[in-house]
Amino acid sequence: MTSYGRGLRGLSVATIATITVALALVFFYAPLDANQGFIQKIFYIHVPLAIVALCGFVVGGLLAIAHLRTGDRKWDLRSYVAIHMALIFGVGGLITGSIWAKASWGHWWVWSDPTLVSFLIVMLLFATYQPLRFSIEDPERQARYASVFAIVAGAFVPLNFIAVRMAQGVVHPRVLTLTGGRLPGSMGLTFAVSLLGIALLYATLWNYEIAAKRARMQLRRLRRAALGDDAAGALGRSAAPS
Amino acid sequence: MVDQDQQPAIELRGLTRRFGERAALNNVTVQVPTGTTLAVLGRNGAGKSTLLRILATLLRPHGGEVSVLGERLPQRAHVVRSRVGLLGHEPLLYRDLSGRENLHYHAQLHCVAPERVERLIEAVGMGKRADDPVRALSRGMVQRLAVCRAVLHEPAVLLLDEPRANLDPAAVELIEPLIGSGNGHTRVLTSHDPGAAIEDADLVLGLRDGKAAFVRQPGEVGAQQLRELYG
Amino acid sequence: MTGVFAVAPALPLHTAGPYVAAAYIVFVALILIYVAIMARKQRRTERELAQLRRDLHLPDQVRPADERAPEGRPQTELPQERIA
Amino acid sequence: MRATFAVLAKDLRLELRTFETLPAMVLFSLSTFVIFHFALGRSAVGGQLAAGILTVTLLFAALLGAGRLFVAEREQGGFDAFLLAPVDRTSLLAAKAAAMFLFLALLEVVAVPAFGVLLLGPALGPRLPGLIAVLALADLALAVIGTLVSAIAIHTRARDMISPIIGLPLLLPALIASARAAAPVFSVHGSGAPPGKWLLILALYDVVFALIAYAVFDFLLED
Repeated sequence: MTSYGRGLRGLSVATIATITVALALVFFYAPLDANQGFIQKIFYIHVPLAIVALCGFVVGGLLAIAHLRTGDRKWDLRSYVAIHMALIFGVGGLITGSIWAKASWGHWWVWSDPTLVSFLIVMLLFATYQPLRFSIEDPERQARYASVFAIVAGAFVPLNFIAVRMAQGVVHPRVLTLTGGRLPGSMGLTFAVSLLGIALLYATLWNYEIAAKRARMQLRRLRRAALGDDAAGALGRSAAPS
Repeated sequence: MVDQDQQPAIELRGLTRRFGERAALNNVTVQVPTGTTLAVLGRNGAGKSTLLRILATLLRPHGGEVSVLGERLPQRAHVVRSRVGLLGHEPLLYRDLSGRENLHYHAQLHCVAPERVERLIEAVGMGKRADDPVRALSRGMVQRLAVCRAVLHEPAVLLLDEPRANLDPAAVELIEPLIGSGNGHTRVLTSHDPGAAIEDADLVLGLRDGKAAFVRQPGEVGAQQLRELYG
Repeated sequence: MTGVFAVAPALPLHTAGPYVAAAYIVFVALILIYVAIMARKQRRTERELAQLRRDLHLPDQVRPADERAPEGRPQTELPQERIA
Repeated sequence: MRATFAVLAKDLRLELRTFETLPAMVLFSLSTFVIFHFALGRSAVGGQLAAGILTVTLLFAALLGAGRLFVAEREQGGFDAFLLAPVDRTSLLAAKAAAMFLFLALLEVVAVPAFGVLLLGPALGPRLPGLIAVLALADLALAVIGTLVSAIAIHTRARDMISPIIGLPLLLPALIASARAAAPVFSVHGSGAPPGKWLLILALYDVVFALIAYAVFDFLLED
């Protein structure tokens, strides 16, 4: 084996084990919610997905800072994959949140819920990340501009949440408050394990994606070295770092 | 400050610059002594303009060492910027402003006294048309204004990309004192016309696909070398 | 659990069940789609690797046993070994 | 500072020669008011609705103007000319944001009275001081984000599309804050002062993004 995806096996095993335990806890251990009943089980998948997605966006911004500081394009690749994976997790968070809203409140979408609304805004902003990259041909400029975007958008995440939360009443099921206490211990444990599972999944897929991208880049480089510039073929317009 | 008589004005060692995966300049090494002229020859896309843009601090080098007037690039770009003048394909003038307004704008950016703008406008024979918007001027007049812009801050190093393009002989005569070889500038020059460029030069660099094909004295550049470059 | 939970009554299991199932299915489906896309990219990488090997005239000996030759290309009759 | 003023003066002079940006922003705003009149089927609006219409119109007009902000620099070599000068690169950001702020202020000098005449139910006069406070902070946000987004978009192929799709979500918190702040000002039952909470958020937003723009702008110019 080459160095691609070093440590990926251990991470994968840990992820699968944690998610299995989390699912078992969700369905066989955590008590039924007194008010919401069975439907509250969505909480254990929806909230971790959303939290991990938001953290992924912010991490993408931090990695972008490293890229601009060092000028090393590997940081751009990492930032790109962080945001790319966060977008996928975010879509999961939005859909599961929408399902929960439908079950609890009878509507697929609820504007009065600031967390849902700010999450949508963040998703709308980060959804422009790929079109922006795609629209810049020179790979170096692409990397640089994408990093600038990632930093600005990463800082936008917390600010946006403050603004939207203040704009609306607090409606979101505040199962997990900062002060804690409201969540019964068994539910808290289940939620913590679920969050850990989703975070590990994010880390695994992030590593996997990086390994795959690096392998492809290496392949291109080999083609160039072995067969000359022309053999490598024209670099297709791409949103991904190359 | 390093003594410039000792040190070459421009020193490139293994200069490399890539655009994406393509190397526009590949391991170019050349030294240009102070006060002399380097002519850069090569086909379109050979890397001539890239070389000039790197020396003008508009592009960063990706590999090798570049120093201009003893200052390393890109680290000391802010120092180099005030001492080099670039005359490129684009005049770098706003079409909707007059020549005078354009030059005063550049004078402000470069901390140059406004009187110098007026002197230069007179020197290139643009006194009568200096208040017309640039878009109304002929290519030759625009080029004359662009020359003024390039030498506005009295740079020690001149980077000239086809300086005589679009100029009739009379206009060439006018700009010659500003950018010609007789006034002590260190110059890097490219030209469509290899013959004229070689005549003007103290040293000739031939570029082919971003690599230095040769660095020779003008007298040693014969038909065979030119065939190598353009053939 | 106060606030909205108070106004949103607990749904009976047979109503709530499909929603919960849907949410978890969305999660699984996203992962599966992701894996499918990655698998396709992986196949493309493998194909390009094989192409490079052919271009370099290397013996085709490190091909996974189960890989079929791309259409229109003759399959060489070399011993096939799995990647170590 | 010297360079900032030089670039700003140049930009204003260019605008004075071409009249490319400001008249377009004004016309766009007036047309939008007419469109809102027909789309909503209302001849007079007040309160939150009035605040929303005004802020949305200004937001779109700002994005329209931001799209033109760097066009002359790109098409006529202004970027290179600026980069060749031994000046601080963030002075370009400062100058462009200042130009954008001035354009917005001038736009509002025309558009706000027009809004008062065409759509606003309650009288505009007594509401002006509160409105000016809100608009000044909102303009700052529009100028900073507009400049930043425009600088990002100018080197992309689809720049006319990139700048609004990035700019709109990025400006949403500013829009929320300014619309909420302006709502009591336009209240039908006597004018209220803009709530300090929203002005504070707007100011916070201005400061944070001005600092971020200052930190990242260099990287948009470097080659």
